[in-house]
Amino acid sequence: MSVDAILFWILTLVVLVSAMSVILMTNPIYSALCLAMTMVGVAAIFVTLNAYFLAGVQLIVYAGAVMVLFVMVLMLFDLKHELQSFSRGKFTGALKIGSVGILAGLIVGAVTIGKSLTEVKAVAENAVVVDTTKILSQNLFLKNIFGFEALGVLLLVIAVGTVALSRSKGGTHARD
Amino acid sequence: MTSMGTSSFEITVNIIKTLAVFLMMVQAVPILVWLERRGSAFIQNRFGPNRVGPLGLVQLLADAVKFLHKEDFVPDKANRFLFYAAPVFALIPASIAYMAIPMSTPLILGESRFLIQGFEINVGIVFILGISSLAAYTILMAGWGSGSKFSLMGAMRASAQIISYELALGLSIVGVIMTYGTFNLTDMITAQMGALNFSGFGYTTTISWLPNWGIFYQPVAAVIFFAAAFAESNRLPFDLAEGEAELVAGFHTEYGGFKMLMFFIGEYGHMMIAAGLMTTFFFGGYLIPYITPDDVYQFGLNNFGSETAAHIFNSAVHFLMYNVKFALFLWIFIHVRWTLPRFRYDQLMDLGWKTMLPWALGNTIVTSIVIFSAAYFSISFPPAVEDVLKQIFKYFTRT
Amino acid sequence: MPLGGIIFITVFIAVFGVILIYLARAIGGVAKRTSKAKMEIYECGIEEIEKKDTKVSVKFYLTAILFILFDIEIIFMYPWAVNFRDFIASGSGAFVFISMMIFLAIFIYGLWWEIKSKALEWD
Amino acid sequence: MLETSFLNNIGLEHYLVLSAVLFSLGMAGVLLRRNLIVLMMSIELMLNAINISFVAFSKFNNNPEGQVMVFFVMTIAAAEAAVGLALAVSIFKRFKEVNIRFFEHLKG
Repeated sequence: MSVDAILFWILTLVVLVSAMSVILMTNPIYSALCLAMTMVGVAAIFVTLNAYFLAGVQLIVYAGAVMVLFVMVLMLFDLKHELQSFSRGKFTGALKIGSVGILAGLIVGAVTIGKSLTEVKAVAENAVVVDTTKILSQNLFLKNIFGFEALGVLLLVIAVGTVALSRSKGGTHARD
Repeated sequence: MTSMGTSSFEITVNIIKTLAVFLMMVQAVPILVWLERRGSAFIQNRFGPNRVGPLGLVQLLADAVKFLHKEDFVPDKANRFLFYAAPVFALIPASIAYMAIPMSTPLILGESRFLIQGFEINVGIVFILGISSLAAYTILMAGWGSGSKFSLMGAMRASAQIISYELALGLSIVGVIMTYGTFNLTDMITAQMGALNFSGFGYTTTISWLPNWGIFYQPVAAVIFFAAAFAESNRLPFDLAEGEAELVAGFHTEYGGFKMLMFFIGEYGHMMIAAGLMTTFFFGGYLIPYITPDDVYQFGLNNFGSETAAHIFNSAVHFLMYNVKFALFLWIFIHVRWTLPRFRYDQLMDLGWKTMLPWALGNTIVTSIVIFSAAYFSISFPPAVEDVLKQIFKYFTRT
Repeated sequence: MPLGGIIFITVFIAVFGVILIYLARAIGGVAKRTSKAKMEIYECGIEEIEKKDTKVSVKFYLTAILFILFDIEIIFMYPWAVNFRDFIASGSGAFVFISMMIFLAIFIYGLWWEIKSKALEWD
Repeated sequence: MLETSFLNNIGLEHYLVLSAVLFSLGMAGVLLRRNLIVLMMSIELMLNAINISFVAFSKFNNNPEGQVMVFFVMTIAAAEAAVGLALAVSIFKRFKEVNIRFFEHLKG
């Protein structure tokens, strides 16, 4: 097996095992730490797809910011003693797992059948490892500039909204 | 993708090299601790450790042996897994991020080319920022895993401080990236070669008695970056994570012995990353001022004869130069720690959010405006004014 | 990017750390003589106070949320900064510059609002 | 022979299957778990799965739009996490409870 293939399988294993742990761990703090591990694994998978800058952003934004916030909130409120972490009912549980399995099977089946039906362009196979950062940047700032500005406004709205939410009556920072 | 080398020789050398960089980093920590203790003693007019060995240098070894003989202790309330995992995890982000910093010119042995750094990454800065932002988990794991409220409070304070200053740190780098136009640290260093020259507005000025270092382009960014790096590595004057008066010792209250030492390695590792990045961004990295690597190589070729020897000489000299600059910044870290008092927590947060963030933002805007207008507009002065300016410039550009 | 090397050294460091801890355990030994007072967490010598919920200021979490939002805005500037000279060289400099200034204006307004509304006030 | 090429030649479909499995795990988390914050983490998992397929398509079709989309998705996800956690914390402050079973009583 080539080194690339070995890396892919190792990363797949890491990502899937830690993602599995996220939903199976009863202690939410362990779940959050496992999810952080998944994020790091996904960043590594981005690297195997030559998306270096996105891998860095994944580390900074997801692993370094969003998951830290999750872990902080869980630790602040110390939700260690969780009485009922999974939903009750064997029948509904089986139904839910079954539906999830069917969904996964459908997608996997579609992908495999689609592979035999269409020929994926083998561009990336022989393409040299290009610096995708510059291409990403050009695409972002020349073609998708409206979305970019809209996200700026969205972030502003969210920043104002969270503060207002925590200030509202019964919020965390309510001014009594 | 797996650019660890093409032949088995290269791969072996690269693996040994990465291990060597890591061990070098771990080895540097006792020396830094010794330097810190001797330095603080010097500043406070005391002796410091001076009994064991010459200048007390063997004191570190004695400390390590003592740490090994401490009994292993876990409080009853602690979460055993996280309590043990946190110190191990403390080593990882700091050392991996440090490995991305280039420390010398590439060493060329025959066909093979070896970089004197752990691994070359073409999005170097983003990688380092991303990896070192994982350090917040160490603190949270240790603080919560100890099961003590002092630890938890210390962890909360430390992580809130780290993430607040990460903003100023990340924003101050934007100006640097704009100046060099790359994420790659090696490219940044090569861009700083030669004499300082400004070009723009239709003029080009060369000041031959100054090296082309980033500090002359981005002085504000350098100050903000260095100050934020202090906060990132939890050093005084920002070591609010361990205010003795209110928090006993911060997130590692319950730790002792070797596990404590591992937190130390992580903390000093962040200090080393900051010093290394400071060198790379603003002070020319491994480059020697006024001399290009080619000059050094020619000098080696003339004196040692063989090309291999010249290449080794080239790398060794630049490695030395890097370490001189690096050690200077580490010393500034230590000096500041023993000369400045600690901030209060609200002052710390105000400084991060209300002072450093706006300044970094201003730096970004000014840099972009200057770069933009330097490329688009050219200024023409009346002949009389231009003569005066030329006289002033002649004063600066004299050799 | 030498992903294999990074994974290798990560695993190596983890193993190294675990070995160090085991070594310290083997040489120093596990705490044998235990008592209730010894195994208690450290509280400056007074007896441990059992409390249902530790009061930690929620300020920390508000800071973390604002950090995320501003962090993303800063990340957005990175691809712009790295390519700014190329944009100027290719003639689209003015467009990109102005659109980034609009973005920065939004950023500054957000920061100003947070400071004005005392969301970043610590007491 | 077939099996070795399946293991060896990592192509688009490998990433897509990985993404699909990851998405299903996230969905299972949303359906099965009762903790509000774990639910939000499962949603993050699903968004990450989608990101993988975006980047994979972007690489194998040589189209950078996919990476730009990932950028946007990450932003939205972070914003969603910020608001969601703000709400969760508000709820926890008021009711001392994060189990969604509890909120079934809120209706009517």
